[in-house]
Amino acid sequence: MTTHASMDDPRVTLDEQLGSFEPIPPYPPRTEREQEFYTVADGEMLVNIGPHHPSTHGVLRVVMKLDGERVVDIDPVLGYLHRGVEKLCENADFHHTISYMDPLEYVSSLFCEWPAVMAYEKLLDIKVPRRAEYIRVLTGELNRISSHLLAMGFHALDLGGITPILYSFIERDEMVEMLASITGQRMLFNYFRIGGVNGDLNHEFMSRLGDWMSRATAQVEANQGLLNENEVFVRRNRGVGTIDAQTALKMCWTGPNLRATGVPFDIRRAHPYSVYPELDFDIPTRSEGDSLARYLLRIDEIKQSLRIIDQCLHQMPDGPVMARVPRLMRPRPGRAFATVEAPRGQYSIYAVSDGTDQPFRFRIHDPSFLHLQSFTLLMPGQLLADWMTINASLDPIMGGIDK
Amino acid sequence: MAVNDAAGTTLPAASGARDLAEAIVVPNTLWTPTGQSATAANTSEYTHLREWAETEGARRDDARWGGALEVIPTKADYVLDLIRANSLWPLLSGLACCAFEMMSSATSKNDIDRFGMFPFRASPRQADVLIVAGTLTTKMAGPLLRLWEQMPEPKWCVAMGDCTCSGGRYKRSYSTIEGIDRVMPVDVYVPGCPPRPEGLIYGMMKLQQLVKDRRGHWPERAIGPTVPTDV
Amino acid sequence: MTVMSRAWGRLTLPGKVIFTAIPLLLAVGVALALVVGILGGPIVELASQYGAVLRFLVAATIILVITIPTAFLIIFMEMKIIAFMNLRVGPDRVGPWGTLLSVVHGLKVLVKEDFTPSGADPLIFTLAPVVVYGSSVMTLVVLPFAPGLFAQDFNIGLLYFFAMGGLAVVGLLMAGWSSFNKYSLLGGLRSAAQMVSYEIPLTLSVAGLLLLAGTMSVNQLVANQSGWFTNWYVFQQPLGFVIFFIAVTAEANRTPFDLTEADSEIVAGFATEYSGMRFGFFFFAEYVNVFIVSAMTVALFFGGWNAPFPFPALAILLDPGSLGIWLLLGIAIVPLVGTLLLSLPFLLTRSSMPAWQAIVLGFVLFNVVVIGLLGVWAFVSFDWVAGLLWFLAKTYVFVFTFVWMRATLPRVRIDQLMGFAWKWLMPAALLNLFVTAGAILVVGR
Amino acid sequence: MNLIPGIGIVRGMSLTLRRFFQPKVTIRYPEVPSDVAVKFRGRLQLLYDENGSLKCETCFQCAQACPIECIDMGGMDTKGRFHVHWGAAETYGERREESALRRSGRPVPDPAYERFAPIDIAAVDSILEDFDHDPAQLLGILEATQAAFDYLPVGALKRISERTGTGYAQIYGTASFYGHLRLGALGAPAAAPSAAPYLAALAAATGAAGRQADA
Repeated sequence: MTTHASMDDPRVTLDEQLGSFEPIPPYPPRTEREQEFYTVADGEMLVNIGPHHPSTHGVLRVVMKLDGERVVDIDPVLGYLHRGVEKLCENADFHHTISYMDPLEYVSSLFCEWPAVMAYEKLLDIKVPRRAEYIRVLTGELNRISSHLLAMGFHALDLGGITPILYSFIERDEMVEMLASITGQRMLFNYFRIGGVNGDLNHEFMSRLGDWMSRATAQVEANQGLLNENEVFVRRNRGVGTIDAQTALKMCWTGPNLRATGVPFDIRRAHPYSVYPELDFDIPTRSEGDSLARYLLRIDEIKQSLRIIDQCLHQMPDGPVMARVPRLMRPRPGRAFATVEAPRGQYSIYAVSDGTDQPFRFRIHDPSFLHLQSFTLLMPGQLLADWMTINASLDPIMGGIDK
Repeated sequence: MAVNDAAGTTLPAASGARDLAEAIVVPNTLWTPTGQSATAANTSEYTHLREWAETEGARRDDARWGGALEVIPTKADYVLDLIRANSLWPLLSGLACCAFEMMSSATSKNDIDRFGMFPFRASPRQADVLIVAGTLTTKMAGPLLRLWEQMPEPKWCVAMGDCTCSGGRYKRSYSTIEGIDRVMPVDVYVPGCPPRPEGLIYGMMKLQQLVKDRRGHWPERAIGPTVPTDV
Repeated sequence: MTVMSRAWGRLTLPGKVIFTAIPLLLAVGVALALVVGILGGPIVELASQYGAVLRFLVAATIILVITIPTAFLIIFMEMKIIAFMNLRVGPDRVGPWGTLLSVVHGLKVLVKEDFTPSGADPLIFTLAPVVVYGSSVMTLVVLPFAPGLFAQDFNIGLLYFFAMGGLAVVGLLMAGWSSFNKYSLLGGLRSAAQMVSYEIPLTLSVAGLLLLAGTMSVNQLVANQSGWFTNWYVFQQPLGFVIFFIAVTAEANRTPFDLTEADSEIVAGFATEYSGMRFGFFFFAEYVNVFIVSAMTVALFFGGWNAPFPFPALAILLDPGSLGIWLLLGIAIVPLVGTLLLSLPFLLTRSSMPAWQAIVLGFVLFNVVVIGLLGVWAFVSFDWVAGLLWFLAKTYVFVFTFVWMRATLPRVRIDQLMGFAWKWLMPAALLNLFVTAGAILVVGR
Repeated sequence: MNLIPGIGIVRGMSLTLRRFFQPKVTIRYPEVPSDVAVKFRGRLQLLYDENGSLKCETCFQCAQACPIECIDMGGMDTKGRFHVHWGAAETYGERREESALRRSGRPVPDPAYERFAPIDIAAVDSILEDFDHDPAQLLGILEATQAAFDYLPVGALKRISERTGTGYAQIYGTASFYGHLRLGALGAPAAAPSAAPYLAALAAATGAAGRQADA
């Protein structure tokens, strides 16, 4: 009997004569977990989903142990998008690192830049002008809406509905073009600067924003009519991937996914930063903790974000958008930790300075990574198709997970 | 596979791995091809499809011109190229950020369906174009190459974004590949970080022209994985 | 010999072709004449003896041929309708309004490389698309398109329809098993489970209708629904129609029951490993199936080729033969007068247009008018033309509905799919059957 | 969820039917110019003044400010004396293997490689020591190397790149820019390199348990 190692995956060997895949690795298993997972009982089979798969939201790979259609065990494999961002940032000076932040959570790029510049401002002890803070909040909330819209669209797409994603993308295209008129790019904005933002609001941005805001609420509501009450959609989401508040906290969940279990934890209120204390908005929560709650909570957050944008436009003071910052940045040796409420949860940066113009250590904390680790809790016992529901409702972005 | 040992050269002995100013060539003992027709077995004979096309084997190769249709004279080839150019189904494979702009090019605002490129096939067996959208890391290179090899001929590859064209902002990282043309042939490069959806549409229109003119990598494509010798 | 070869070499390519073709054609002609002379009599005799067989062969050929344009049309409809519902414009480059794009897709699939994966069972792998496509085409045999326009009228037509429709699952299972791919296997198993579950409510939903009609011949069922549209069975069997429609959606693997090729779950299901024309067969079979189930819904519940109201018996009163010499004069003069009349508006209003262009436009318009008039004449005089038009109109309304559902709905989960069939559809179908039987007992048929 | 089952589906379907008749949002791109924001920065451009001459003064500020150091530029200084260059050094150059494919873990057929001839590194090192490993004196280094080897071997260029921290592309560009530097030997082509030093070095590097050649 000849066995050939498959080309890119040493765990799967192709057994020619039996005509079936032999799941046991060719080498002795390295950990107990690996031994347990790759020992396949009668009637079970291993199915490899990803790294190229329509519903993995990027290049996530999961190996599932299936019994029929029911998932017995699941083994996520990460690292297919590991680009070495932390190491690159430690070799770039402080300004350069901001642009490396953008492609991490690439649908909500501003929220990756934000903690980085906040950390550097702490290191350098810079006070940001209030107008710049308001612009940051305004563009950030716009970016949050576009991110949530995409999350909901992909949720429907993973369940087989092809239209909601296209309606979401219409709104998202409006918003990224709006942001492009102020930042200069559609996705990877590179807009926040240490001590302010890159440019003031301009007429094109304001006209596009006013145009969109005048019909945003109605449009978002109308688009949700496609799914919110749809029996097929609701039945596929209700009670799927349910998690209680204690477990979610233990798994370090944050953001909408945690708030869907009933914990009203939001960095914007819990550890206020920027001008959020001056703004009036609610923290929506839901108590169910299932996929449907996570989906509906994002709609509520969109409504709150619209409120925040409205207030920002009304309360925005005049003034400069950049603080006076030294041309050559050499902060005192020290460490800084900054965190913001990103669309997917708590996004944090930990930066250590050794007195040079480059960060000595640069650490990225991504919320999706922590959400992803609870697959092994949520999945066993569910069906194969539930994986798409759970994955889409957790809404991971692989750029941030693999860094 | 043995490495040629040419005698008669006097060389200073390398004192250690660190001082080695030479390429390390490791004979392939890790992997043997499953079949004799696999890549490694026949690379020495022909290196490019144009040479292969002149052999007897190519005339039996019904994959190229669609079996029975090869008897139709050259005017039919023009029609076939028109057909292929107007029905380029991309593979639904997003790697990173550019994937969103790739999807954006298929959505309502910039509708790539107008050109007949809409059904983003999930299975490589039914796709014509591989749009590599996003940073290609070393870990993903193997699976992506495997996707490319699973696609049936005729097929084309579009490199979308700076990362896939040249490495872009991750060129200096330890874990990325500086341009996918190091691992697979590319027909159209679409620069930008990420390119606008209109940019991708423009690139796809250029690809249509390539298909109609029968340019691109099609006749010049190397058989099997291509490794440039001067990297 | 050398002289001949030199002369041959001097010939151009067309010359060579002609010199080869003429003797060949002569030989073939002589052979044909001989064959016809010897065998012609018996063949004609045989054909007249087995007229039904001949008719069936012709009809089957026509059906096999028309499936391809039907699939092309429905693919185009799907692309365009879904695009419009997504606020897109959809295909607009290839052909007018992109109408040729589906043809281009089909031909592209035809000239793609077509290979068998290394682990697959080549024989079953090759046969599976044929089985799937064949089962779709064979169900078309019992469909009545118009009065007198059907391939075969079985007295168990409906049973045959269900049997042949159920055959598709064999093909899907073959594809799933032989592909040597776990996604394919899952897709094949899903299709088996789905088809087997939905066969039962599907068959039970029409049982009440059969009790009412007392026949299983589809032709007879359609003929029973003539007259006003209140005679359609949908008004006597509304529950039966709903169950039939849902079950038939599942049978045709359409959204929201397209679990067998759920591309966000199991990449392309049973078709994952298929490329080229073998994939094209699956692709076509899906759309032919949409046409078939729409047509069957129309035939069973919406009066088939019957008009929604009794059509007033019109006939062309003018007998062309009675005109005599004026007929010839009319044929000569009417086009001239019509062209001039129809070009008059262009001549009068568009001063920038040259006269010849106006006249050409007028001639084109005249042709359009004449073709329209001929169509109306055919519609009125031949009841199969009217029946075919009514039938196709109703059918494409249902095709539109299927596409509309695909544009709107997400897909259900496999356990919900099975639970829905067994817990809801089957009891409802049984209820429908009992109520119908009771009503027949009380009221009479 | 509603009291009447199916009403949600009906509502969704009525929405799509309404959208079927609504005006479409598609911008037909090649015919209609797309909706690009004025400030959109899509492409790097060198600006020209009204007289048609290049505005760029080679001040390197853009190259220094480029966050990803993608601008690689060269030019003459203001006195017209020195050719100056700005570009990124290879940060992880020493960790890179030659082939991206091989790094991806995928075995590749060996004939695809073309080996460069091995050289005596000690000579290059002494030259570099003379010039203090200073990338600013690259031309002098290259000339001295050519004097030592009679031409510029690839291995020497790689060594210079490794030791001075200058990018290989830059060194190669400099070497190919000047006419008096040559990259190939003048005389007969060099003999085919031997495999033995590689294998010896490999065995030394990977140890006895490493990948062994079956030659």
